[in-house]
Amino acid sequence: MPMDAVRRLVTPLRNSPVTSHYPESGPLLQFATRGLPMVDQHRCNGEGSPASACIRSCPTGAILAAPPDAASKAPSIDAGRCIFCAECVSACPSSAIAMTWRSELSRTDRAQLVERPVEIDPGISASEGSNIADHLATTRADDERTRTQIIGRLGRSLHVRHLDAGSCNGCDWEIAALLNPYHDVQRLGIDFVASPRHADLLLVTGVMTRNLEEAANRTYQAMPEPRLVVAVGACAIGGGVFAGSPQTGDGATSRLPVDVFVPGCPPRPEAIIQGLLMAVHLRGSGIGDAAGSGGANAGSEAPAGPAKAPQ
Amino acid sequence: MSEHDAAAEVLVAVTLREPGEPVSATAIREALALHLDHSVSPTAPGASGDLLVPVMREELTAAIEALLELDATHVMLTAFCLAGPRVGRSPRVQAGLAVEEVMAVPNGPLVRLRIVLPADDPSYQSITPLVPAAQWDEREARDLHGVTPVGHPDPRPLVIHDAGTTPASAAAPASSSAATPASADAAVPSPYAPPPAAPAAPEPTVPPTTAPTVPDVAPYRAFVAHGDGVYQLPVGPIHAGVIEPGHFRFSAVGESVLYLDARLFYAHRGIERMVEGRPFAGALPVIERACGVCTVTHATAYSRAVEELTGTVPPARAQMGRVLLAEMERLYNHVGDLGNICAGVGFNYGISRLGFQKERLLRLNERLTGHRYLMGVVAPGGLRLELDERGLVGLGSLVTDIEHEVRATVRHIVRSEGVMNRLHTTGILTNAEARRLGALGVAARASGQACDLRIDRPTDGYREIQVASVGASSGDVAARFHVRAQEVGVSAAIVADLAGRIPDGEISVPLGREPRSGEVALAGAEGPRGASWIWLMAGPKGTVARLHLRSASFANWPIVAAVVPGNIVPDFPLINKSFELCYACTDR
Amino acid sequence: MVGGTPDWIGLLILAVGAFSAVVGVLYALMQHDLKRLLAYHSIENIGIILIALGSAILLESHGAHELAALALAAAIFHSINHALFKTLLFLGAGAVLHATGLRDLNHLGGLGRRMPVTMLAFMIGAAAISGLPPLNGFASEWLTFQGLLATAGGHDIAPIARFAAAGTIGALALTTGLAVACFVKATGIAFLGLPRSAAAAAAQEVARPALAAMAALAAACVATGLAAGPAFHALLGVARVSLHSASGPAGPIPSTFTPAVTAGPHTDFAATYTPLAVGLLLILAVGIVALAARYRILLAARRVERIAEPRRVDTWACGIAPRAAFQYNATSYSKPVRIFFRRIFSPEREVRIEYHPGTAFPSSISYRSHVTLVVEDRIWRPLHALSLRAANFARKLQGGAIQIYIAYCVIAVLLLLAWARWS
Amino acid sequence: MELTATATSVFLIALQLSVFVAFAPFVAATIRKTKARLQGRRGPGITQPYRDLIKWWGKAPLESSAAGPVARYAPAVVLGSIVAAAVLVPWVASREPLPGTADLIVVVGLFAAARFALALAALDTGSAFGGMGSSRDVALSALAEPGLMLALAGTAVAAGSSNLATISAFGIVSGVGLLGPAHLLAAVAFGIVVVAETGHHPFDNPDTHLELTMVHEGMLLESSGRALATLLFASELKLVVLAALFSAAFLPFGAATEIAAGPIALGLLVGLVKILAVAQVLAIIDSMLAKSRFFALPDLLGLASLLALTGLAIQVLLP
Repeated sequence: MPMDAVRRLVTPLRNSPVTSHYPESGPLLQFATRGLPMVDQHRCNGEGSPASACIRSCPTGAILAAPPDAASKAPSIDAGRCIFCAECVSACPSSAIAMTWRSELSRTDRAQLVERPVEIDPGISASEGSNIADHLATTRADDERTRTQIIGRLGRSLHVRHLDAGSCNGCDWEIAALLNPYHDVQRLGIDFVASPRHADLLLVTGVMTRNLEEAANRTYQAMPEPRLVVAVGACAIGGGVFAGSPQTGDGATSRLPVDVFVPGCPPRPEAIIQGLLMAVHLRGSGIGDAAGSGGANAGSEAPAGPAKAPQ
Repeated sequence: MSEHDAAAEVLVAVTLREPGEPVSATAIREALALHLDHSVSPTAPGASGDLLVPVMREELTAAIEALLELDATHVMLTAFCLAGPRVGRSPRVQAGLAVEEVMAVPNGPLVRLRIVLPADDPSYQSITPLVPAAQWDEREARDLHGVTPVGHPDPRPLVIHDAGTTPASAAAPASSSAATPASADAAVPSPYAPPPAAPAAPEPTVPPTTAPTVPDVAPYRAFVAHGDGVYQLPVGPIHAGVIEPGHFRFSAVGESVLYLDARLFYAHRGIERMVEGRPFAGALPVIERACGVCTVTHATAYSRAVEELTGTVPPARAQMGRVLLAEMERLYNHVGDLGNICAGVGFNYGISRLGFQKERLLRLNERLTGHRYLMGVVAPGGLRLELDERGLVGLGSLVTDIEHEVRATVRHIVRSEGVMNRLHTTGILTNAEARRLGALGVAARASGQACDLRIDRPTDGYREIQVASVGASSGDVAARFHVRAQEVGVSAAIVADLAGRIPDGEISVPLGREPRSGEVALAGAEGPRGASWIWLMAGPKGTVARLHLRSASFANWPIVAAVVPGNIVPDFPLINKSFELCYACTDR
Repeated sequence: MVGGTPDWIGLLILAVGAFSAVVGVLYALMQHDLKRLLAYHSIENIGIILIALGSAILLESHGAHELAALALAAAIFHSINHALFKTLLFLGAGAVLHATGLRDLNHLGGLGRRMPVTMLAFMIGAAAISGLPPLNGFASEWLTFQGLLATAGGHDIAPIARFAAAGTIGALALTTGLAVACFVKATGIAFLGLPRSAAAAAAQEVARPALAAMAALAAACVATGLAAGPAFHALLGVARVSLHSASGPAGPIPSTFTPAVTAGPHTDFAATYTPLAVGLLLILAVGIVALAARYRILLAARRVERIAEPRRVDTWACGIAPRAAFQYNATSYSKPVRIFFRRIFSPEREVRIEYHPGTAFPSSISYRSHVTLVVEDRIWRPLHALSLRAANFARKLQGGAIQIYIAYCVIAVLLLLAWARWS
Repeated sequence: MELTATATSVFLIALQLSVFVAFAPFVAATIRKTKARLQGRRGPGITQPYRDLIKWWGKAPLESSAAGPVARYAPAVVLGSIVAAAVLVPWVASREPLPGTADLIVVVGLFAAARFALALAALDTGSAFGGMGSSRDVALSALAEPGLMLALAGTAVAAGSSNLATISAFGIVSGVGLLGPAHLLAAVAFGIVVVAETGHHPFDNPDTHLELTMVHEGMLLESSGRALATLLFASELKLVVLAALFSAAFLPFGAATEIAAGPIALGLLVGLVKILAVAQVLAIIDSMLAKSRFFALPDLLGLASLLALTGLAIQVLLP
């Protein structure tokens, strides 16, 4: 028995940690990973009207028709609502929509979550695959730039309180996965705490059901300033598939001042880490630092018009 | 001590149950006729082989007593609106609210006892005294549909928390908003209309199924014990860990728990109402997200209900694919749950090792379907997306490897005296209680109840494979731990077996006939937490008229609350984690 | 009585003292009636005094006169201290009774807000009786420990006596640990948190004379604690004289006594405790930390929020409104100890559940518990009655003039001194 | 001469206190790091506790609605008591840092004072979890007390004084002869008590997020900002002081016996190594054991008392 215990103890010491190096390295994706869909504006024959097949196919209304005066009629995709189901890909008659691997989509501004259709030079677009690859290359470079910036600002400690405001449990489990040996967010100075008194950041998942409004407000009030709110998942950003139910609000934004939005259904763990690091970055630059008030609301331009939490 | 002995000693193998004598519909009808004053109208089996028995509202308890004599068990109770002339087969059915109590006769069909309630008095004699497992079903039906179970021992609101204090807006008629999800963004008009219909003016497809009146209930008060030195310990709805919302009010003296009153439904999103009026395919993303970690279970149950209504038979590849996905779902859930039990006793070795194995399983899920929680794959008619070939290659050996790791970790845990000391005799659910309260899944199997839909009522690919049944008798946390550990082995073996031999061919077929409006199908699927059932009533033009999702967690939650008294406060998280129920699919 | 007494009497007194101390504090922990709780603590403290007395007898009978005098002085010192802080605590309990009409801790709570002076005085008394440095209770318990250590370490002392002293160290340590538990309970449940009854919520501070009496006794506890050296020195003289009369000449009175309490440097056991130094150190350390926290003078954050007063928010109750019923009460607070020592208490509980007719659903649950005071019934009933009478007597004194308290203290001290001198 | 003695005392106090204060979060960090590595993950960086403390120190204060002055000032009393204990324990040198005070009973008393203040503060907030943690903590500590006192009494009886400096010096003079069965039994007993008092497995789970199972952290749930930083630092410092107490009483080897640069430097180095060793043992225990059933803990603490008493019995009964 004791030998057993000793063996159990030294095994991990013999091997190097299984922990990932995100964000220094990229996320661990699979070939099949469903990321944010992308619209190729040249392939799109679309009249861009609400009657377009893609717009009708989307279960969450994440595909937005182009404004009437826009040059291109191709629709935009709202990452804040997308549930990555690929329904639009199969619905598009002209194969203008494709799934990508992009999953790290956090933004501090709700409006920035809307992805415009991609400008792809028709001359190059010999094959669908190369277009996507090109686009991916540029967006990944963007993501990596953000990541390195963020690492520069880190070097602080971030304590996170999770608030389930009526989620399907998926986001919660991905958040729980942040603590497993592979993701291990403690290595980044991030830790989860039991009491809101100890927390700097409220990690909200779910649609904000009516039954939880009071509890959510109490949780936010119980946190000391400066405090941040990060909305995780489509439900928390705008209600996701549950938007419009009479029993729910439209996400965390309907009750709390959200600083960072993390799209996904659920977001992959790396995407949540990206969102948390973005929040650390905010703290470093002082955006979330307004004492005594609900904190500056970086997401105030969001279409849904998030309400300030009542004080 | 050999490698497996420690784990095996508490296990009472109940493999290869004797298949009992099949009970025919005729036998059930005869049994019912003995208890009822009039003969039971001969109803043909429904789309899913179930038996619809309309009974008078005064006769419901008598009918249930008759079924209980056949060892029938409670499956669900649901209420719905019988508007329109074409509903049901019984001529006596006119309009108003109806309640259906669904019971499962062992080796026989499911029996749906339907009573119709007059619009001016939507009440009936509560069946909870007779069938304690129906306690929450009846309260939910009252909250959401306004049917009053007279004589229910616990008349407090369940789902609508502010019922009795403010007018419940859920009970207000809102058919248009239920038929199409209101868009949060004015820039996107009607984002999700039925494909064939004109998107502009959605016709009011079905009338609202909710009652027009506010249920007559008093404001909620926690049930607490009284006495000298008793204090109330409130836990939740916002829990300290990364846990879903639910409120537990302990009546305790120091560390000893006298009573536990669980208040759930904080995450009630009104899913059942939302999908009313949607086309079958359109309801799927919502049903799938009733719970983020039982997605395959719920999607499969729903898809099977739709397939039975429409007479669709999914292709062989889809049927086997569903089995594969269901077992993957069970695997990652069980491995994660084993790790969570370790977290309940603070055993770091188990937490980290099993946490990593779960992460590997989620990675395999993503390789296979592009989604770590397997969402968006199972759909009515088969599968929506092809299983990734690169994911299938080597899946068997990877899963086997993970299973070896898990088994080695479990072996260490079982040998760790400090851990097992905490698991043994904690949170005992006796066999009798499990049966009385209608326990399901691992909780039931660890208390000596053999119940597993994969074996009892196999569907899809399960008809073609042999699923070994495991169980234990002690009903404590240790028993649930062992049952899970064993089931990981069973599931891994199924995945390893199937991964290489999924039949080629189509992954889906178009839906068959259009069901008659008012037709009902029942379908269940055995998920990681037990059997989840979908009760689906068709509306016109292939839409959902009314859907009821009875998840395994819904059935098991009252049992957790019943098991805790007599234990000490710090053992509650451990007991809770040994049941490991979802709040989301309970609350919906 | 002390000098020339055979070993077995010393051992007996030691055993009775250890037993009395542990049982007294354990039973005190089980009480949620404030006065009964304090009464049981008298049993505990008598036990501590007996322990010191026992070690004095053992030391004396083996010729360690100087250490015996120390132990005897410890006994006298502790009885004086006990008189001080116990009177203070009874006064506090009386004030609570006067203000609320309640003695049951389970119905008190939150009194500190409305009775701040009483709380402060009671808290000082509680800290003193719990043996926390630098108060007087610690000083006499320190000396008692020294007596025991000297007995256990004395080379000329019979092994059985040394072992008994060693065991008693454990018992005394357990007693002080449990006393901390008991007085955190008594103070915390009565004065802190939210009021558990309307009467507690409506409490008013007691009249000035009573406050003055409590303040004087609290000051006395602090002063005796800090001036334990001189006080002990004086008592040591008394003890020496008492021993001398019984067993021949004692050693010369050492001139090396400083404000420190020193366990004689003339034998093979020596130790020093300087209450003033420890007190000053404590005040300095606490003060610096408190000031640093108040003005955030250390490691100030880059951008300090200018918030003068802390923001007040509801106590965190997992997302719902906090209520008084959510708080731990006295019964619950000592429940772990009750279960740890279930063999001694043989606790019984009765959970009566009424069900809805014909179902297994409870309609009401009521709880009653009972601790069988086995030891009390068989052994301590007389003593118990005595201390209860003392409690009642003290209660009669509560609202009165300060002279009575002082008289009470003086009488107690005189009696003890007389006992030490002539017994 | 008098002046030199005072200067030496001041120097020793300053050195010891500053090392303890600067070092305490580092010790906590090594525990976390070792635990992370034993779980096969990278874990937080070694500076993390410092960053956490500075962060919390700088946050806006919150006060619970039920709380009053006790909750507000208790953190200072808690940390102040531990700091006072830190000053008293001889560590670098086997000499009293503050003359006439380095008494083991005083050190134990100061720990009790810290516990008293913290337990009261937890009740002041009116939170169920505060009361629960407080109740558990005082009950466990009460049972730990006999083991603690008996273990230390063994060394005191051997050295002929309850003065820690005397005990430490006696240990150094005795050399290997010190390590008899009585001493080892007492050391093991004291080790169990250290585990209990610092809230490690199997007594408490320092990593748990489950408020129902908490002992020490339960009392901290209502604290925020500076109060939280103070209390967390106090518990980190307490571990260091207990480790120093362990080293003074049971493993005094390496401490300076004379006041000179060389021995002091050596004493410092050896002292740090000993504290780190104690911390690593705690980390390994945390990784190997589960948190025990609450009502099984008295058995363990009773065992500690019994071991210590046996040690003492060997000492007094066998010549």
